[in-house]
Amino acid sequence: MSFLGFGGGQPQLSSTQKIQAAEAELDLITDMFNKLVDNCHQKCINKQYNEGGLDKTESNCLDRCVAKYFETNVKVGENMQQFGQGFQPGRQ
Amino acid sequence: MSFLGFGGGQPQLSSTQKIQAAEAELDLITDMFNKLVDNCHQKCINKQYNEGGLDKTESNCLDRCVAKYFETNVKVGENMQQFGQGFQPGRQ
Amino acid sequence: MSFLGFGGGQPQLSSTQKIQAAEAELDLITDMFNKLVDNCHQKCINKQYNEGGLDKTESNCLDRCVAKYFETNVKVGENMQQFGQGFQPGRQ
Amino acid sequence: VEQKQMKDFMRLYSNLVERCFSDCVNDFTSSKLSNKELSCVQKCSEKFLKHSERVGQRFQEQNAAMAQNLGR
Amino acid sequence: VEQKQMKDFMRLYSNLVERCFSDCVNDFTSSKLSNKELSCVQKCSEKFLKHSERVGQRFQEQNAAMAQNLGR
Amino acid sequence: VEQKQMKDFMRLYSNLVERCFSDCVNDFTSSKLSNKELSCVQKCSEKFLKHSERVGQRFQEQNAAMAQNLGR
Repeated sequence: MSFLGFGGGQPQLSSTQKIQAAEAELDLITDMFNKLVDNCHQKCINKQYNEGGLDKTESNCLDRCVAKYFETNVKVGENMQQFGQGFQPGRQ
Repeated sequence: MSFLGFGGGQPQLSSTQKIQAAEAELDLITDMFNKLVDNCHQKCINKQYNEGGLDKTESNCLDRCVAKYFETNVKVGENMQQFGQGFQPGRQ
Repeated sequence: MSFLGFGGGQPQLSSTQKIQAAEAELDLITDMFNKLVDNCHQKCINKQYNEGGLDKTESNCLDRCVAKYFETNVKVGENMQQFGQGFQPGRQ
Repeated sequence: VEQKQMKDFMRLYSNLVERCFSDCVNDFTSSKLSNKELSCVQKCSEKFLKHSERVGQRFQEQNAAMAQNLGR
Repeated sequence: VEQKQMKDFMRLYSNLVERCFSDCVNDFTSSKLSNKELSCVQKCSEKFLKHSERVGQRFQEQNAAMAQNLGR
Repeated sequence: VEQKQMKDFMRLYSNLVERCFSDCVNDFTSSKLSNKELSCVQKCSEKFLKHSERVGQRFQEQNAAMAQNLGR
């Protein structure tokens, strides 16, 4: 339950807070998975639909697409930590 | 409450489960309706906005768009049943 | 809590209803903010990403984009009140 | 259910603003809507409401027809 | 969790319909799907399911690898 | 409210990843980000955060101005 490496600096959460954090993390993972499916479909899948199977080019593209999405995810996390100390997106 | 023909093979759900299934189905219908509105807007509506009313071409297009969306919905359901026996989208 | 000017004609809501209305309004504001971020990004931000900062053109564009989004929001609200008396989007 | 209607209405409203802003507003040299943009937003929102209404009617008809086919 | 799976399945279903409709159906001179559109919808949905399955497998592998790197 | 902030943060994060992946990563002959892609992702995320911050500030100002006009 530390998919993004969060949680390290929060030693004394109550069990309710832990459950809420776990739920929020699961929602994030689901959300990320759905975005991954959409993005890699857009970048890798031939929209002609001449056949129902994945061809070699599409399969390879998908594997690399997932790998690069994860790497992007890690990099963005690092950038946010560096850049965003105390950052507020300005919401009410 | 059997919009998609689900439910036929589930004879012994508790009433709580029935309510949850009904809520899930209502959410799906709402979601599908919103997607229908978006898709048919994109396919049928002239974005010049020279007038506020729907002209004949747009109205006809919308009626057929909804009919085809439903037919697509049924076909996809049939395909999923044929193809997807035991299919898991791979989520955790 | 009357962001859209709603609420004026509803003198006798229970406190539960008031809380629900406030929550619905907060969700709407969050939703609108997220759409604002997306729309103004699309209209104002140079996707070449030659630099990490906002240049003068982008900053000016963003300020005007937010102002015009709010004005559009007000106009649409007025149109809906004029046009949509008794209007039903046709959902079940 | 009332709360759901409220949510649906707000979603419709928010989608309407987004769509008409996206389709009608493209000049950011001023912070005020031009007359051309104003007119576009007005027609766009009127058209979108009529659009939603028509799609909603057809949706209910199709839904009813499908329910009948399923024999309930 | 069961309810969550139900919701995930329905979301998959709804996304699948939208994607294949959007990619395959573009002729609105008739209110019935043409044979060409039907064939496209069928291949599109088969391909989308295989696509989701493959992305899901890779996702789990990457997730597991990342968990190991974090030393848990 | 704290839970809401958490959710908002996660949504921002997830949108940021999607946007910068979509705009910066287009070569799938390798499974590692190239230096060019890495640099793009970095600038894209920095720019997106500054963008959100500025839009957020203007949003609050407009919201406050609107509240005042409504006379509350």
